[in-house]
This record gives sequence, structure tokens and C-alpha cells, in this order.
Amino acid sequence: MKKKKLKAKIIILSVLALLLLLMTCFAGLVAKNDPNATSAAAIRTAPCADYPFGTDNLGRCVFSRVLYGGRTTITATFFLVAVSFAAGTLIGMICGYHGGIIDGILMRIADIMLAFPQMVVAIAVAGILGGGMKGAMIALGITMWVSFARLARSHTFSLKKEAFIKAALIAGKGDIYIIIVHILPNLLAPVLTNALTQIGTTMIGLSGLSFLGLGVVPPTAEWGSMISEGRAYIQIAPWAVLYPALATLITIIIFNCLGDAVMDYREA
Amino acid sequence: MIKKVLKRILTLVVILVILSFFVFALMYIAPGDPAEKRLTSQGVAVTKKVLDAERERLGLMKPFLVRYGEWLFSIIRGDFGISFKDDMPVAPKLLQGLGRTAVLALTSLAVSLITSFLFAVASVLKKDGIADRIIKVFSFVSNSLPNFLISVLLMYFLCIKLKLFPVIAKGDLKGLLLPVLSLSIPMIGRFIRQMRAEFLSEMSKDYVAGMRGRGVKTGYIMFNVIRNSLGHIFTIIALQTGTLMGGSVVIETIFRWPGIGKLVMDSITARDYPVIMGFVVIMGTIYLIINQIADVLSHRLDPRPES
Amino acid sequence: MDIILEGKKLNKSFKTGEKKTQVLCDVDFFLKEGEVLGIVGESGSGKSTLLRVASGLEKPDSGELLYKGRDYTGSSPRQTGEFLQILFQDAESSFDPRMTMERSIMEAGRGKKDKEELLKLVKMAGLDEELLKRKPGKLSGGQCQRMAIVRAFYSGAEILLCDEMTSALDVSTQAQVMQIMQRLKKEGKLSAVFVSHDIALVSEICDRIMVMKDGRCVEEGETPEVIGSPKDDHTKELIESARKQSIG
Amino acid sequence: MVADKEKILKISGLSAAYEDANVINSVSLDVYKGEVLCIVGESGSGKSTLIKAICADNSVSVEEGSITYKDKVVTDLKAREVQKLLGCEIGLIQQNPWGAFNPIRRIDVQFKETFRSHGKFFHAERIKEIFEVLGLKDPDKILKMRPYELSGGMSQRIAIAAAFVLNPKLLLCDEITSALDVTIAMQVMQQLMELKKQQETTIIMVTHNLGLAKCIADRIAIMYEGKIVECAEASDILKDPQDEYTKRLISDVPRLRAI
Repeated sequence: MKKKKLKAKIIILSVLALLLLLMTCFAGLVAKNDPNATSAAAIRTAPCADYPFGTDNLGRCVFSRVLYGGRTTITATFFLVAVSFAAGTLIGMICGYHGGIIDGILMRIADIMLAFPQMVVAIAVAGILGGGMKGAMIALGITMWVSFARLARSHTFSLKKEAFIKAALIAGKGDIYIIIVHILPNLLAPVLTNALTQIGTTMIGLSGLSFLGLGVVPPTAEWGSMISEGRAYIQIAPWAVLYPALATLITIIIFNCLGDAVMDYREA
Repeated sequence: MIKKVLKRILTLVVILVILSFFVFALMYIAPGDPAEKRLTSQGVAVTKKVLDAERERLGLMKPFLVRYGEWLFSIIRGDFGISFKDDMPVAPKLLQGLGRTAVLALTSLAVSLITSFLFAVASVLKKDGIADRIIKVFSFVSNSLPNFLISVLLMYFLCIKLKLFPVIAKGDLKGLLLPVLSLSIPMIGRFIRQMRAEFLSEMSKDYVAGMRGRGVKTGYIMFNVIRNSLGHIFTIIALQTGTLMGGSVVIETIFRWPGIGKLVMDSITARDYPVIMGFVVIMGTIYLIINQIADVLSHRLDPRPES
Repeated sequence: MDIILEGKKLNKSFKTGEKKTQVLCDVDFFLKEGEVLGIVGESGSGKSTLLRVASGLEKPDSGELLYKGRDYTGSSPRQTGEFLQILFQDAESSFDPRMTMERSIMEAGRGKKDKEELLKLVKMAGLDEELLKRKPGKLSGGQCQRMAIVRAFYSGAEILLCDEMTSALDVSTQAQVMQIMQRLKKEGKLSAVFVSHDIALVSEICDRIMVMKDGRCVEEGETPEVIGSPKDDHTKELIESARKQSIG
Repeated sequence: MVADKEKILKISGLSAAYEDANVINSVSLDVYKGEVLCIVGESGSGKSTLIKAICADNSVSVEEGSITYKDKVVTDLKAREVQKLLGCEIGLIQQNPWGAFNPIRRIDVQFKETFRSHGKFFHAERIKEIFEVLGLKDPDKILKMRPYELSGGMSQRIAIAAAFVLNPKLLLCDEITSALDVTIAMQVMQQLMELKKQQETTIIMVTHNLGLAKCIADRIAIMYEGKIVECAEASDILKDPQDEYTKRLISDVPRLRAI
């Protein structure tokens, strides 16, 4: 009974998430104005017919910038989570299954990576390497793969003790077959759930870096930098800050909710 | 026992050296030539001769490993080199900034810990009651709020709409409130969720049912549950200090709180590498030490060998 | 009936932290074709370790393992899997939770894809064909264990190593599973080593019994002898406890 | 012979659910003072849920019927009253030997908590007496240890001591020997019976092991799919069982061959 309710919740949230993705990816269709087109006449106009979210300090349409900004943030986040997920799971599985020296070395590296506070490293790397989304993504990516690696390793470790792995060994199956056919499918569910929960945190990290000016290079639209730019004249044109802030909040909440719901569903 | 302590210190030192090497290497691959930047930022006409003299003075000509060795030993002696921007020694600036950041960070940490602990215990005691549901929603939303977002919203509503606070923090107590609030809210959300999960998992253990079966009072049961969860909670707090450090950089920039975070942000725009490197080394060291302490504490609290 | 499986002077110890615990000390055993050898002992007696060592899943520190006279001491599970199979206590976890029963059993067939034989074995185990399409999570403990028996025979193994295979089952389900084992024994198709802590259960199905305590074999012999006139004190204690709880 | 005995527990028409699955349907059972009643059933028969219902565990939702202990209706008691009742009136011992105490805190400290929860003072002598009967040597050393350092057999004995220390009138045992080896289980059972005689406690023992029930039970109740299908004197039920399920259960138990 509880499972049905959770399933419904997951479906609604995934539809919302999908809607969000579609809106940002096909921003061109939805937003009429060009996000980077400045217009001296329309500086800081309040939300009206042709500028649904008003305009910012340079007269750019906030509505289209929010949509295009969404595309930058969300694609960067998904790419980063996907790469860390793939790298982390692969390394975690190999370490968990083989153990021994490989496990020792790789996990030591992971410990060292985890020894640095993520944001501090991100700021240093982005700061020294210079701006641009690539720098920010590398900065966050360095430490993100570790959480996937650790999760995958601990699951592989417990899966390896299961009887069906012993049965597969007796059936004459090789290590690679066992990892791909038996370990990976049973591993995907928990690690994917973790990926879902990482989306929210990554988005916070990325927009945080852009807010500090270490992420996106102006004029490309990105929620963090939009909030940072709009902050200076918040009294006169609050909409230039509030709409990207709202967009960030809603997106993060949707993905965190989805992550939570999937986790509860798996535990129920 | 001593063997364990020595082993722990050794790993600490090794990781710190690797940390410093990583930071130094980072500077090496950074685009642009620091000497050139220093000259231009001081408005000096850049000619080959002047550039070479500058590089010589900053010691940029020596091979990479030699420069790294020198830099490492100077750090151990507490000398973080001289700032590119104003030729002042970096160490005092960093430490002074660190002091003010500590004020901000520790107050936020204290505020968050106390509130989240009370909320977590309350929500576990009245599980699935209204209080529990409210706390769950609150902690969920606040955990999804990036601290730069909260600070903007707080600034908008409290400073502009209600005019309760000055927009620029003047470093006094009143100025401390908004930054602490912006730092604490996401932390409170995260702590409540993690502590609540820890308590609930402990509550589901057999010994809690055993104690209830003997009519042990709820007070004693909660004491045992909390006592057993303390080990994990220390680890959670230690990990959270990392995010707190990152957060304080953001908050200090927004509210112009003169801590180490603001210092490092200014030095990033000015490409002042020694300050950035000093920041990472100091923060990395503090973070490592905190995690080692948390590790020791959690082993002391739960001596059972790792199952 | 000549000896099909034998172990000589088997030793095994585990290192936990600094402490080294000796789990098997100079244990010998032998199994004749068509015979069922029972190994009884309490927890920590080493009976399961002996089985895992005999199966090739774990390597002994010293001693010899022979299959029809051929030494297979150091061989891997892949090699031992050609002539033996293991039945585990938790039957459900001996099948991959994400694969259907049919696919798991086919996997053990080392490439053999013979649906008739599979259906014949399923019928022999008194199971409905439909169960083959389901995943282990949808089957009861008893059904899973019977599927494990089907898998063992489908793989063509001559020897079955049963590690407390019915301890996790209810009495009635255990009786169902044991009926199948009895029928296989009567048809002379079963050579097995049956490990259990329940001496009454072992006495019902096994021709010979080996009693283990703290890693040693303290008594070994034909079932009527060991049950009727036990020599070792520990065996006596086991029989005494079982007799007190017997329903007669 | 049983009729004139004083009734300590009365379960009438109880239907209850555990984890939103209807597990007990209309069970009625009377338990008499001083007797040992064994409830035998397989997993999923609802026997453990019945024990949880008797000690008013909030994970069990009672749909109809009631449970009365002496004069109190357990199913209607408020949390505070249940807390007072459990421990000094109704005792509970669980299957997991390490399920009685917090594994990482000292045993004597936890005994203190139990005493103080019932307004009594830590009574070391009383504990040592019970340890003596349970064959626990060197009680002072044990009291200073932490449960995770003990073997299964010792932990279960200390759990029994913890239940008996407050002198409960009714003791509920939920599969307490299933996690122990047969020989240790028999010793623990005899020591438990010894304590029962000293304190004239009534015992409800839930087990799947019919043989164990035969050894210690005055009466045996057979439970199947949430119903009590048969309940009679231990010797009668084994000699000529009435219910079909009981017959099959008895025939399925492995016999020691070649006796």
C-alpha cells in the first residue's frame, strides 16, 4: 500500500523533472527573446507582456536567460554526475571485487581526495585555472567520483559474499562475466539512487561557483551568475534576482524530492 | 596503542605533503605568467629585461621541485611567502582572516548543532506526528537551499523589505546575524536529516525493543540511542566542516565579512597565488585534523571492531 | 561402491587481526558413490569450513583432496564445479535476485540448453513449470531450495555438498525437501555430504555420520553404530539432547 | 484440574495486523497462573506478533478483541501504564541473545537503568543470586563487561536474568533458544525452569520446535496462519492430535533413527 503511494510520487516527480529538462533544452521555442541581446531602452523594466520576468541591468530578457541558464546548469550537472557515476562505479567495483593492492592504492587515493574539503578545492582549482564551466566541473569532479566509488565498493564487497556469486564460480564463470552479469545489475539500483541525490548537491556547488564568478564566463546565462549580477541592484530590480533564485530552488527541490522518493521506495 | 597513534599522525603528514604538492602543482599549470601579471597589476611597463628581473626576484627561474621544496619548508616554518599584490607577508593576513572566519563559522556550527539536535530528537520521539512531518519538510527545503540563495533572499526580505538590518555588515554583533543565519540554515537542514536517520536506525535495533520489554523509561532509552549514535554524528560533523569552509567563502563575499574567505576571493581576482595556496593548505590541514579527531572519538565511543 | 571423494589431514586457520584461529585440524573424510555422509556439529565446529574447502571455494592450509583418486587440492571452483555442486543454507540468496530461475539454472549448465531435461527435473522436484519464469524473490524458501537441487542435477554434478540446506526452512517445508532427497537416494542418483547441526535429521538420511567438535573429527561410523552406541562424550551429549526433544 | 486455577491472562477474539498485513485473526486463549504454555507454529503463523500484542508493542495494530492481564486490559493501556507493567509484571525475552542490552555499554549500568525505571535501587545481591542459578561463574567480572564481548549462550542467560530480576508474574519468551546450539539450549532451558519454580512465574514460550515444547510445556497451543488450531495438555496433543495440521506437523519432525 505504501509502495503504491511512493510509486505515484516518483512518477509525478519524474514528469516534473522531465518537463523542466524539456523546457530548458528547447529554450529557443519557449523564449522569444535572445538571452544575450542587451537593449539600452529596456534596462531594468518590470515584468510585462514582452518581458515576462522583466529585464536585468543590461536590459536582457530575464525570462529567456533563466531558460537558457537552466540549460547550462542542468546539462553541466548531468554531465558531471554521469561522468563521476561511471568512473566511480567502475573503480569501486574493481576495488570491491579484486581487493588486494589495487583496492589499497585506489582507496588511498580516494581517501586523499576526500581529505580535502570539496568547496575549498573547487575554489582553488577554479580560481587558479581561471573561469569557465570546464574549470568548475573539474574542480567539483575531482572529489565527486569518490562518493560513487565508495558506495560501489561497499556494495560489491557485500555482494561478493552472497551465495549466488559462489554458485556462479562453481558454474565455471570467470571474474569479468561475474562482474558484468551478476555484480553490475545488482549494483545499479543503489548507485543510481545515490546519483539522483547527488544532482541537487552538484547543482548547488556549480551555481555556487558561478555565483563567485568562478564558473560561467559572462555573458553566457547561468542561474548562479545571474543572481550574483542582480544582487547589486536588488532594490531597484528584484525580479532579476528572484526569478533565477526561484528557478534554482525549484529545480533542486524537484531532484532532491525524486532522490528521496526513490530511496524510500527501495527501502519500503 | 601508541603504534596506532603514530600510524595516524604519519598518514596525516603524508596526506598534508600530497595536499601541498597538489596545490603547488596547480599553480604551475595555471595560465599566464605570475611575474608578468604582477608587473601589469602595478602598472609597470613590461619589457624583457624588467620581466626577467622580476622572475628572478620571485624565484620563478629555479626548477619546479626546488621551488616546491623551498616553499614547503617555508610553510612549515609558518612563512607563506609574500603576496603578489602588495609584497606584504601572506601569513599574518591569512591568520587574521582565519580568526574572523572562525568567529563566523564556529557560531554557525554551534547554532546549527544545537537546533538540529533538538529538532532531530523531537522528530524521532514523535515519529510520524505533525511535529515530525513539519520538521521533515523544513529540513528537506533548507537542505536544498544553497547558502548564496538564502543570503540573497534574507537580504531582500530582511534588509530591503523590512529594513531590519544594514545591507553591509559592519563586523559588529548585529552584522554577524545575517551571515550566521545564511550559513546555518542549510547546515541545520542537513544535520537534522542525517541525525534523524542515525537515531531511527539505532531505534530499530533489537536492544531498544528489549529495553521496552523491561519497562525501561523512554528517557533512558533515548540516552542509549543517542549515546550509540554519537560516533557517527561526530563523523558527520567533521565532514560537514568541509562544506562549511566553502560556504563561509561565499557568505563572506556577499556580506563583506573580512574573513579568510573574502581574502582568498579578492586574491583570486588579483591572481595572488601565494594567498590562494596558503588558504588551501591551512583549510586542508584544519579539515584533516578535525576528521582525525572525529575518527578517534567515534572509535573510542564504539569500540566494537568493524563488522 | 568405491570412494568418490576423499580428504586427508586437512588443516585450515583464519587470521582475524592478530588472533589466528585453527578451524580444521587434521580432518579426514571419505565418501563412497551413491552414499550420503552426514557431518554433525555445533556452531564453530568447522563442519561448514570443511565443506567449503572440499568444494574448492576455499583453499586448505595443508592436506590433500582427491576426486576418484585424482588430487584436486589446489583447483579452482571452476574445475571442482565439473563434478560437484553446493546447496547453501539461504537458498534464496543462492540465485541472482535479478535473473529468472530458468536463466540461473541454464547458467549452471555450462552451455547446455536442454529444456526437456530441465522440465523433467522440475517435475521430479514437485515444482510448477511456471516458477521457472519468476525471480527468486517471488518464490518461498522451500521452492528455492528445490530449484537449487534442480540446478545441481542439471549441471551434471555427481556429488552434492549440502551446507545446512534445510536449517532455514520450517519443519513442514524441510520434510518436503528431504522427501526429494530420499527419493534421489533410493534411485541411486545421490552421492552427497550432508552438513547439519540437527543429528535427528542427519540420522534419517545419512548412511554414515561424522561428528565434529572444535575443528576435529571426534567420531565417525555407520549411522546405526554412531546413534546406537556412541563412543565420544560430545556425540553422546548431542544424542542425549536430541532424544530429550524427540517426539517418539 | 485446570478449571479451578486462577486465570492470569485472557485473550478473547483478538484480531491484529503487523506491518499492514493481517496476521492474527480472532484468537482466544486463556493462560493460567504458574503454568508453562508453549505456542508452536511455523514462521508467518503470527506467534511472534501475538507476543508483541501481549506486551502492547505499538508496531502491532489491534483491530478487534482484547487482551486482559489480571484486571488490566492491556490493549487499552496508555504508554505510561504499559511502561510500568512491562518488566515487573510482564517480562520479555527475545530470540536475539544480544537483543536485551545495549551492546556497547556496561551490563551493571544497564541493570541500574532497569531498576531505576521501576523506582527500585540497584540490587547487586539479587542479580548474583539469579546468575548463580543460571550457572554464570564470576558475576562481578560479568557485570563489568559489555554485551558485545559475550558469547551467545552467556548473553541469553544475562537476558533471562534481566527479565527475572524484577520478579515478573508472566514471562513471554519469543524463540529464545533458536539462535543457540542444541546442547547450550537445553542447559539454558533447564536453568530457566529452575528460576520459574523459585519465583512461580507463568511462562508463555513461543517456538517452532515441537520437541522443545514437549520437554517443558504443561500445555501446547498450535498456531497456523494466525489461528490457534488446537490447544491441549502437552502429552495429549502429542499422543492423539485432533487437528490435521497438528498431525502433519508432528509427522514432519525428524526422528532419531535406530533408537
